[in-house]
Amino acid sequence: MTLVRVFTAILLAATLAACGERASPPVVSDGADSKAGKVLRLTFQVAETGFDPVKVSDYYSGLVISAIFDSLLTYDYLARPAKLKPNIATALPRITDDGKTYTLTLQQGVYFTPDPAFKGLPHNRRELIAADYVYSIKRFLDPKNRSPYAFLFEGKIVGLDKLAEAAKKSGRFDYDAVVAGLEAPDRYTLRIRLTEADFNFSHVLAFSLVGAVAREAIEAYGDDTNAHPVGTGPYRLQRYMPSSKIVLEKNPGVRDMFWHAEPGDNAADLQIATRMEGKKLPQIDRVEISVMDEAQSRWLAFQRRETDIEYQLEELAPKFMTMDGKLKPEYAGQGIRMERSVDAEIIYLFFNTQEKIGDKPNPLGGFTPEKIALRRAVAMAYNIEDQIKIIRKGQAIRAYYPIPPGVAGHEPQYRNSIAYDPRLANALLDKFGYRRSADGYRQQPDGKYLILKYYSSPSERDRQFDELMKRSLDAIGVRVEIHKDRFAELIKLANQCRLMMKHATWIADYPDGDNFMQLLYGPNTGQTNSACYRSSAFDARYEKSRRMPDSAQRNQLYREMTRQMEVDTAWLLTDSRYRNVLLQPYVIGYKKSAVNAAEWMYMDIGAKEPR
Amino acid sequence: MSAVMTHETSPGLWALAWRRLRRDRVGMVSLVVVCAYLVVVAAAALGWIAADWPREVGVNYAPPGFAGADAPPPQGSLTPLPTAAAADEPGIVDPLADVLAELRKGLAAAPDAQARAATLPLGGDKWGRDVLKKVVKGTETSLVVGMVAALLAVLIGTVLGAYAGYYGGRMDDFLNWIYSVFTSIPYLLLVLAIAAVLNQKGTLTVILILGLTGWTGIFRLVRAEYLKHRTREYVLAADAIGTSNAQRMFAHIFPNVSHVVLVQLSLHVVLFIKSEVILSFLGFGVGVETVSWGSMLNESQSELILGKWWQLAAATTAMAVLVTAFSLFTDALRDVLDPRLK
Amino acid sequence: MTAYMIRRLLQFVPTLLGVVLLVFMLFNWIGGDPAYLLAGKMSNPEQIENIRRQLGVDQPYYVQLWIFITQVVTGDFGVSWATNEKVSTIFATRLGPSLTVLLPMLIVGTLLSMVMALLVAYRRGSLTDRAIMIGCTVGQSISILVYIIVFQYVFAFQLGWFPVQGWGQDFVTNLIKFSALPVLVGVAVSLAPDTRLYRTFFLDEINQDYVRTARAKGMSESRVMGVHVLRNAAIPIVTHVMIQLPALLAGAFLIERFFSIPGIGREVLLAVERSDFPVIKAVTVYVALATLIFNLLADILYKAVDPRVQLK
Amino acid sequence: MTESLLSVRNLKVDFRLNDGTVSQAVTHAVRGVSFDVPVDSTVALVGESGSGKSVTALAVLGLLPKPNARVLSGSSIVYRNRELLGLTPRELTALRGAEISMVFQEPMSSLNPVFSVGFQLIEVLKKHLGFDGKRARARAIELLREVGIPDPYIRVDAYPHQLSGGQQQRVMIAMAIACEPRLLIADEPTTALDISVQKQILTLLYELRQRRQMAMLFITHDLGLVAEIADQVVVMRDGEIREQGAVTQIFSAPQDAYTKALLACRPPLNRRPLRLPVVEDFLRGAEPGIDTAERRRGVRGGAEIILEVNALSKHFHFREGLLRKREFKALANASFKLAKGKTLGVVGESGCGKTTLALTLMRLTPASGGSALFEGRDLLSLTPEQAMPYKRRIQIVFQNPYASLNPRFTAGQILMEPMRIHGIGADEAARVNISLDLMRKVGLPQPAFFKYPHEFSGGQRQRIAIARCLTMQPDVLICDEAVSALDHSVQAQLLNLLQDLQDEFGMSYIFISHDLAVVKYMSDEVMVMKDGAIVEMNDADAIYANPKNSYTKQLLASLPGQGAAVVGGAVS
Repeated sequence: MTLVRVFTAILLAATLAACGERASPPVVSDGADSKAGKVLRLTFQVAETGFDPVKVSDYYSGLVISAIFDSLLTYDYLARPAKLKPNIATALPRITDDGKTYTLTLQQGVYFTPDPAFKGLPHNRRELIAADYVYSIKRFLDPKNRSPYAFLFEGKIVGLDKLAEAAKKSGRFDYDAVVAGLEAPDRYTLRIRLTEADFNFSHVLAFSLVGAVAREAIEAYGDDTNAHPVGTGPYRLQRYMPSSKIVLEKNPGVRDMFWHAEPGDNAADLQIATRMEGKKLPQIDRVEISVMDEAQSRWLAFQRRETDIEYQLEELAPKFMTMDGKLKPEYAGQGIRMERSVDAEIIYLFFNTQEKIGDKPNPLGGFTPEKIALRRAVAMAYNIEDQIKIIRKGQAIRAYYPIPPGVAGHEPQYRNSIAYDPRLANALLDKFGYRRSADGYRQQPDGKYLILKYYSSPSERDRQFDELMKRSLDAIGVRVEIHKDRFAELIKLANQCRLMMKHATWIADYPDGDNFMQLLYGPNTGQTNSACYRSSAFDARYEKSRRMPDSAQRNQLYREMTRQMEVDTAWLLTDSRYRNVLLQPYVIGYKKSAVNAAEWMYMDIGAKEPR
Repeated sequence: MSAVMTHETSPGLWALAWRRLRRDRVGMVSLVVVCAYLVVVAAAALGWIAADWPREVGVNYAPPGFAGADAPPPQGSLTPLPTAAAADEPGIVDPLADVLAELRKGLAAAPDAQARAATLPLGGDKWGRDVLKKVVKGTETSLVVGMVAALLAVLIGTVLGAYAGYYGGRMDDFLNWIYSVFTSIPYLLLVLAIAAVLNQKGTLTVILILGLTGWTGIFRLVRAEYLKHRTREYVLAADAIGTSNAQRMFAHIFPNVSHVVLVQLSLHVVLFIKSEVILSFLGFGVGVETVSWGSMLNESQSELILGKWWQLAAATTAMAVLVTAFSLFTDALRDVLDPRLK
Repeated sequence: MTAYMIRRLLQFVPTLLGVVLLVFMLFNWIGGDPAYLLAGKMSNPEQIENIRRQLGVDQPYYVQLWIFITQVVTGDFGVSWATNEKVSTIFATRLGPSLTVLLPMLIVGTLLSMVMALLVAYRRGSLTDRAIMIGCTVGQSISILVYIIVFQYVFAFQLGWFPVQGWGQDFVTNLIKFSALPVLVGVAVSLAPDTRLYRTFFLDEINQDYVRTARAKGMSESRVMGVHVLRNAAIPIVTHVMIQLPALLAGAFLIERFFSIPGIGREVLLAVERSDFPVIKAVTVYVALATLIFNLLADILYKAVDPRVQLK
Repeated sequence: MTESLLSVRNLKVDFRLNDGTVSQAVTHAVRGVSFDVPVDSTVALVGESGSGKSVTALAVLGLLPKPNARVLSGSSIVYRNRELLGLTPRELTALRGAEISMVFQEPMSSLNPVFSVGFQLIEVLKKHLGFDGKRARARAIELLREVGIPDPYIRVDAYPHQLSGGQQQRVMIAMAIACEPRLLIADEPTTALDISVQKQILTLLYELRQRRQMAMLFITHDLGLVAEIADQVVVMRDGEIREQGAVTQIFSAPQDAYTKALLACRPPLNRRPLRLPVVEDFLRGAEPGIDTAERRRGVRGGAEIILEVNALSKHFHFREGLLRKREFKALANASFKLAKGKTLGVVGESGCGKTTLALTLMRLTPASGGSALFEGRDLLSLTPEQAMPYKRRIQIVFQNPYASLNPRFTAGQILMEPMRIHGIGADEAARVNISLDLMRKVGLPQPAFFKYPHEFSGGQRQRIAIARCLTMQPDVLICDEAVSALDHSVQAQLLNLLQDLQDEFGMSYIFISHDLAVVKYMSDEVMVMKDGAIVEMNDADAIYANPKNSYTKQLLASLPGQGAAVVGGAVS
């Protein structure tokens, strides 16, 4: 009798497991599985959140979105630094009115993937028109969507903010209202008028989340748009088990696209170009993505050829790489290839420069010489080399400049003015009166207890940073307290300027230096400026730079701003990580995208030889 | 008058239990092992051994001595760019420039870096710290965490269980309600929630998390014991002679359920030592100023696949030996304290 | 019986209310504010305020609590803050994978440890008994983390007997292919403590008078152990297993995480990392409810296997 | 003597006192026992606890607990010319239940609680007689009818807990006789049962034996029972046989001093000697002559009343259904008066409310109604503070000597505690003196002061419990089955002690017991209880001589020796 119950329980589980998948777009009824064709299997190390472009902000959701939706512009696959290229637009925007008006013309004959939302239309599908972009951009400012990327458009487009304001009051966003700065004068023309000159707005239009969604689909799926992306891009979502499995299949009605890119002056680029040039896109029929949290699992899976491409195995790098960044011969011998690039990101240690944290004095904040000296000493004592060598396992490069490689405004030859020198740091602290008390730790010059608070999240990785921080500061006799909190809580505290010291990472939203320099802009305190750094010298230069296109003058300003930040020691720039992408021998055409976009549509799978 | 009597010492139940334990070979061996650990813990707590565990004495990931040294890695590929003076950008002044220049001049040439050992007895961790010393220090932390948390849990569970079981009625309903609320919430969420509430404060937090979430089993057992004992004739007899409730609860009943409490204490020490590992995995382990078996196992998670197995092996062995001995000792304790043997 | 059920179900109310209060306090009052996380990389106070309004966290606590209670009553916890997925869908979809691993683990583990326990209990005091018991103690003393790391490394990677991790689409693949190693780990971890526990259950029964009666009747040893003792010892074992299940639901997070099984435990970790309060609330309430229901089921099952028990 | 069915020769059994450790003290439980069980007769194995009688019985069937017990070489148990010691397990199982079967003391725990009685019966029939299911079931029903279970068609599917204790024992007997064994071993089959049921079971066994012509080995501690059922008697003590012989011989002309003592130490029903003879008297060789002096019992009118109980009730509530509560009246409207310096006996079967009465009077459980006037004050309506001075005036001695003393306290601590609470004795030294004095009075040696309860025998523990009460110099002492758990020889000592103390201190006793003989011996007045109510109350001699209530009559009829062929119990 007990057994009967047990079997009932198993049956129940089976039923549940069968219902375990979320309903995929119901139109997909053909045996897509049987004629899967070329399949690319890969992993995400962090669970995605969903595929509604205005509702997500995480890297991995962004990748999938970039494969399903089309933005107006895109970047050349191979060219570095990143080079803008038309996508749905027939050409790059016409910028008139001194950088205030952007006009684009759309390709004709691009269709959304068939979906029941288009009921009544032939083949259940509809052509993409300029009004779709108007709608899609408006959605970013709809308060109900609480879009993490609203800032891309906030305060930028004439009349749009007023509409958002009205929506906040009425509780309903009026999508039918006419916005002066966002018009579709005809079916295929889009005209955007900006509130002030911005020569970088094209990057926004190339941003993968600024893809066209169809109003019918959005309204049809209501709260569930995250699971029902309906786009025009090369892929569509075929099967979706949230936080576990995402399967994309080739959009059967994809517009004609052919592989073309501008290879750089290197063998790898040239080889890709030779193998791919002119091929019809996409070549890969199916992309299967599994979410795997643990690096050990991902590495084991790749090695057993359960995955074709492995994006990030930072802490396991020594397993397959030699110290000088090459794939170990035993793997290279199997034909496995490694594509190494530096991510468009910076990692930095920020110091809270405000004199008070909450209502308590901040021993680290302020701009008097002894406060700067303390920050400088911490910066000089922090052992970046160990961070790179031991925590990153060598998989990072030193960051000297706030703008990382591959992003417009990066200065490869820039020389930093703060070097690792704990002995000098000690001497500096002695000089400014941070005397050591009986227990060997230093006091503040006024004799008060000195204790620095370093914040991190409760992960094993962050524990290593904690250890390094403690080692570094112990070396100069500064007592540090490690505070742990959940990620969400840390963000909140950062925005409230309540973190004294923390590592932070900024990954490029678009490959332009402005995206990085704004992190130190005074008025961005409470938003992205976690150091709460306010320097009139910096701010004046930043404001000036915003009105400039990418140019030598702007770069000069950036250099000065960087130096100013160093002098005030608001940050210690530490590193930018390498991305060591591992490829099975038969994977063709991979090059790390310059921005956060999926490369799958540009790639191909060759013949698989037996191992 | 009592002075007239020859004071024959008569073995109490505890003494009898000890006699029985003395005859239990496995139990005695376990006890000796546990005591040896306690000695190590005491020595570490007093700073006699492993006080310098944070010192980086070996090369990074120095292998254990018996495994032989690794080939020295090629010299660092990181060649930092030379530093620049701030003044090379117009209009930017470093207020510390003069001071620094002066100090720099005063500093003698950097002394040579101390040579680091290529191997260590049980290997080294990523910073080159001695795994042997870490294990010793970790033993201290883990055992202290386990014991103090077990004491806390036992204290909470026993007091609440005694009140619930002894008084019954409303008091029992109320305490049982708290119990069922605590046991209904998934343990993982309870731990994460309490961890979030307590905020990270190191070892004490770990103890509090374990103690505040781990008392429920003890509560249930102690309550059942009190329910059983409160109707026993010796308690009725104590009532009949006019003892107070508190006297009956603690002077009369408690000694008779103390063997249950003692066994639970011992069980929970083991349980909490193991739970500490999971807490570490969740990021709520001890702080960086100290080291525990949990933090070591957690570190070694990614090391194993790199072939650096020694930290995992050392922590696992140290833990397995103690926990095994402690469990066997608990078994022996349970046997010798079994009231059926009276 | 019906009256008993009704009364027991009524008793759920105060317990659930307690759970609701505690969870609300722990996570809402003192816990994190997800608005900043959801606001993305560049958030201004206005946006934060908008998000807080959208989520309803700007409301007074008593209103939020009332909403929570309404949610518990209606069973509709709304949508996840992080993914906008319906919370009920999340729970429903994660339950299947969790159970696909947990049930085989529980069944195989229980059967195995029962057999082991019966054997050692029968040979109690012998060398085999002592050796197995000490072996169990040693096995029990190794952290589950070590089991997972080592098993995954050895069985999946070195020997290649199992896939390292993953989850497929159909039940059979999941059960046979992807659940095998997690189940093995789970069984390995639970075997030692369960054998020890069940052995005491068996020993308790072996010394009972009815065993002597059965022997006096001329029953063979195998019948004495396999029928008379087993049936009686099965009672605490069944209860033990039943009560374990809801706790395992969220408690198998380590296994789910390492083997990438999209189950409840992993979802809980994710939700906590994302401060996804609706999911946390729902999981807590559902698991609490499951705990209560399974306790009730255990009692009813208890009655089914033990005729002495009267449910009053 | 006729042909011997079973003959035990020189049986020696050692027990290892096992607590899971290596080397242990060995007790010689049976030290060379020899006796025969002839065909078609009953042999009674009589002895007090620890005499080795049950071990002997278990040894016959090879049921001794495996790891601890060892039958020494040289022992022999021959059943129908087959040596039983050394049979293979297979041979043993074929024998058990088929040729030799056994009935145990505790029917409740001896039946498997999770199987129906039918299952347990059918199991035997299938095993030994090879019956198929249908036939076995029919036979099981027949057997149940034979042992006197009403509605056997229905009861065959009942679980043990659904039957009364007597019915459970009948089922055990049915199982034992199912395969027509030649020898039935009955190990204290009636001890755990109520007196009225004891009689029925004895009769059943007697009849079955006669009808089926099987032999019976009847094990008991109660020599009184033996007279009615046995042909041969074997008296055991400390693992040895003291005396064996035909039942008439043992009862009429016992040779062994111990046998004599056993026969004499039970309170006789027809007389009331001042003291009961005890074993020590006999063993010392100083065989006491029949003490002709008798104690006069009874309450004459005008005696001073110390406790007046009026309409005392105690109700318990059980949940039934969703909202209803079922009321169980453990005690209903009990009214009686206790005379100063006299003993009120309370008799009744289990569940009749005797113990509830005691606990309620002691305020150990709250009463549901009624009053108990002590020196004119209602004890039951006092607040705890007000009750404090009265607490010491009424004391109680409980049944189980193993449970009523706190095992963590020494005898001294146990005695000192109440004195401290009630402020008796000027200081600690004075209290120690009082304690030692009382210990001497209850017959405990001085060193006992520092000993723990587990170091005492059952009788000694009851002495400590009595001494504890005496420290408070109570006016009323309730003895709740105070001697029931003790061996008969020890009972006699305790009864003598209680009597001596009453004579010395003039206490009033409420003497609760299920043992009619003991109650009669001890009491001035006797109160008979049934289902929570007092059914009859009168002077002791009056009630025994001339019961009015039908229940009282029924109870008294079950006394051994009342209406049975052989006059036992109080053989003169």
